[in-house]
Amino acid sequence: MKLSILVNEGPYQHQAADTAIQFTKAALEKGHEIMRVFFYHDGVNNGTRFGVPPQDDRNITEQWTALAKEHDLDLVVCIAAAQRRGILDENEAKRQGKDGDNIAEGFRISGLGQLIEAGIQSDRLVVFGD
Amino acid sequence: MKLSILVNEGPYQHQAADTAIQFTKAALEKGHEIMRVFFYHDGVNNGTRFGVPPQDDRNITEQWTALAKEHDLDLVVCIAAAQRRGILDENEAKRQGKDGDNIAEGFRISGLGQLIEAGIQSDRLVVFGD
Amino acid sequence: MAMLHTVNKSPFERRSLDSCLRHAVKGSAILLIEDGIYAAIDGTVVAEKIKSAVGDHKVYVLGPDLKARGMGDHKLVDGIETVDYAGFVDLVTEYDKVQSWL
Amino acid sequence: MAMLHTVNKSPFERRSLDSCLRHAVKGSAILLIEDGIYAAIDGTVVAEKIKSAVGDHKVYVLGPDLKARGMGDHKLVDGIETVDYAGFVDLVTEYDKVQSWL
Amino acid sequence: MSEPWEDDELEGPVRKFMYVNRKAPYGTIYALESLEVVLIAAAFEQDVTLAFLDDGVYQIVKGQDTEEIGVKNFSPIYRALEGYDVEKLFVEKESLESRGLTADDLVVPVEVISREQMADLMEEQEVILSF
Amino acid sequence: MSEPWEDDELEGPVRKFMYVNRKAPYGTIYALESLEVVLIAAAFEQDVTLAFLDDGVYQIVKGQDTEEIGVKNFSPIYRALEGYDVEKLFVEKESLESRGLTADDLVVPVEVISREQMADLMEEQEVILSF
Repeated sequence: MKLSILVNEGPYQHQAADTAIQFTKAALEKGHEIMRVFFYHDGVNNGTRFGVPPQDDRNITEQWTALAKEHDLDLVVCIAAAQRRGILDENEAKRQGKDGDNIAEGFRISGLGQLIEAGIQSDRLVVFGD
Repeated sequence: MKLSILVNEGPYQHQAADTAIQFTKAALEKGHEIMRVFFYHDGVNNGTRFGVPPQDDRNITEQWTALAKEHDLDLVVCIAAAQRRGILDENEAKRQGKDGDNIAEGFRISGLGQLIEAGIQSDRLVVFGD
Repeated sequence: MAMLHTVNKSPFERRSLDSCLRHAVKGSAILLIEDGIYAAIDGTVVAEKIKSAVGDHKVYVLGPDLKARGMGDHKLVDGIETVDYAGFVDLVTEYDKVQSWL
Repeated sequence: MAMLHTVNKSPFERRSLDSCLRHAVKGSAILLIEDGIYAAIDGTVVAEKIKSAVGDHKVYVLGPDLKARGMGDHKLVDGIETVDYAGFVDLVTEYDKVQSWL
Repeated sequence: MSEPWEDDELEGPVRKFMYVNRKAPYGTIYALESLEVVLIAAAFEQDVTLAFLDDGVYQIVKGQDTEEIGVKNFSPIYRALEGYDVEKLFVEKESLESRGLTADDLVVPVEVISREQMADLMEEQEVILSF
Repeated sequence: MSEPWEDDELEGPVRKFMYVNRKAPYGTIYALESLEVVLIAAAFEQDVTLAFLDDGVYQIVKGQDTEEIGVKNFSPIYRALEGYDVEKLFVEKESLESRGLTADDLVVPVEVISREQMADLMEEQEVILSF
């Protein structure tokens, strides 16, 4: 089956991102297709490469990046939510006149239309949030 | 009187930062001293200079920076919480081997001891969170 | 003076007001802010909570948060006083300490 | 198949389980995850909520979240089934759609 | 609000989308960012329903004035939804009543339905977005 | 855990600090990051009290095993608090009972007190930190 995932909360602060990762792994193991993982609200903070969690704990962003690499996942950070919260890729940094960017490998920034598209084209959309 | 402020939530996602700003302004107008504003948990996200909120809404980070300039405020971002969430200054970026930083003007990164110190040396510590 | 308690959660969704009321000793003050202001409105199914508190506590509500939510002209529970941010600061300095029921 | 509802909030602190139970039509399923798992434990003052739901709904609880919170060996309300993440995925695909009571 | 890289000529059937609003405005951002999704979604010409229940009914209360809290007042945007052909706004009667509110207190015309009707309406949907 | 730039030779009187823990672990980070503050605070030799009430009592429940959720289990750290001279751990009786728990279910020895005693204890503090 074709599934999409919506993540509404930032990493560490709330378990939503962890649950989404475990769910995504389990779905892939069962042979389902993950069409897209969309990051909205503070969920966009999953996509920063600047995080350095303590070494005895998980690194949520790296887990997403690894999953994306292994399974060719489409990790989409909402552009409007990302602008509010300071998640930038190179293009956005240029457009906004910022002196650097912080997006992590495997994530891309795009519009809310990508969420609606996921809702239309997936068999199920599962929301993880607070 | 000498007051300190603790901000536990990120900007926009929760009203805590807005309330803290309005409270801080009102306290300064009344002639109180704000010894320190400490940012913990997702509150550290108040301190990114990469945010670009819509032009018809407030810019919370710029409000903090302006307050800090005008009143010589001490805006302290917790180092442990900032590491988890990807808020870096130049020093931290170097220490962590990251290729850039994102801290906003007027904020500094330091340890949790700064929060305890604020609790000891202020007449009141006011907590804004979720 | 005793403690100032702040509550910033909707009384319809969270239990933090209940917990605050069960721990606030007589003579302490309660200030409703952010989504907590809905507890101050009369004529709701939760209004009884604050009504029972008004006798033992000074109860305040933050006017800017009332107005923002379109509740500025709704009737408040009798005995609740509206303050602005300056009034919030005054409460913080008048009472010995502040507890935020997050 | 009808809807799968997920609840991830503590029933002691939030009302989202209440709201879910009032809107879940007969035959729909309820999965308790994250802090929502405390609702599945027997012998608490909120256990009655889930007991009243078990007749009309299949009720599931996420085992990994139970174990994480030290609740793995506590007695569950009768009729609740424990699933792992693979079981969560199966529920999502077995039911027509999912509603998260955030 | 749409950006050039957003392609709203999507393949796929028209689906029943419901946006479930259960949270008060301003205390958290969910109400505003939910509304932003609805505005974008309108361009996709799906079958869109907005549900307001629990504290979500507070999102559309009249007379919001956010000047003193320094936050943007987004309640006027609900009145613009009609222009985007988003016309199915349902409010739960029990949620209104328990808060001492009536349909007259709201910024937009809505259909007030019972909790039971709301439950049935949810059951009819294909995609449910809750924030 | 202390860093070289942290100066724990502070001027000022010993103050009564209370850390109020009211939230369940893992669902949100507050329990863990509250504990991290307590560990740092121990170096400042203040009069520290930890209060566990409401869902906060779940933080110190025995037998936590987080392997399957992929999150660090921090409950053993509570047992280390004694070594930092943090010895005043108070748990509210009513919070335990309503959750079907007793002091035997907890990872650390605590003093179980009534809600009324908890309220009085809060009133005695000088600085109250809630997360």
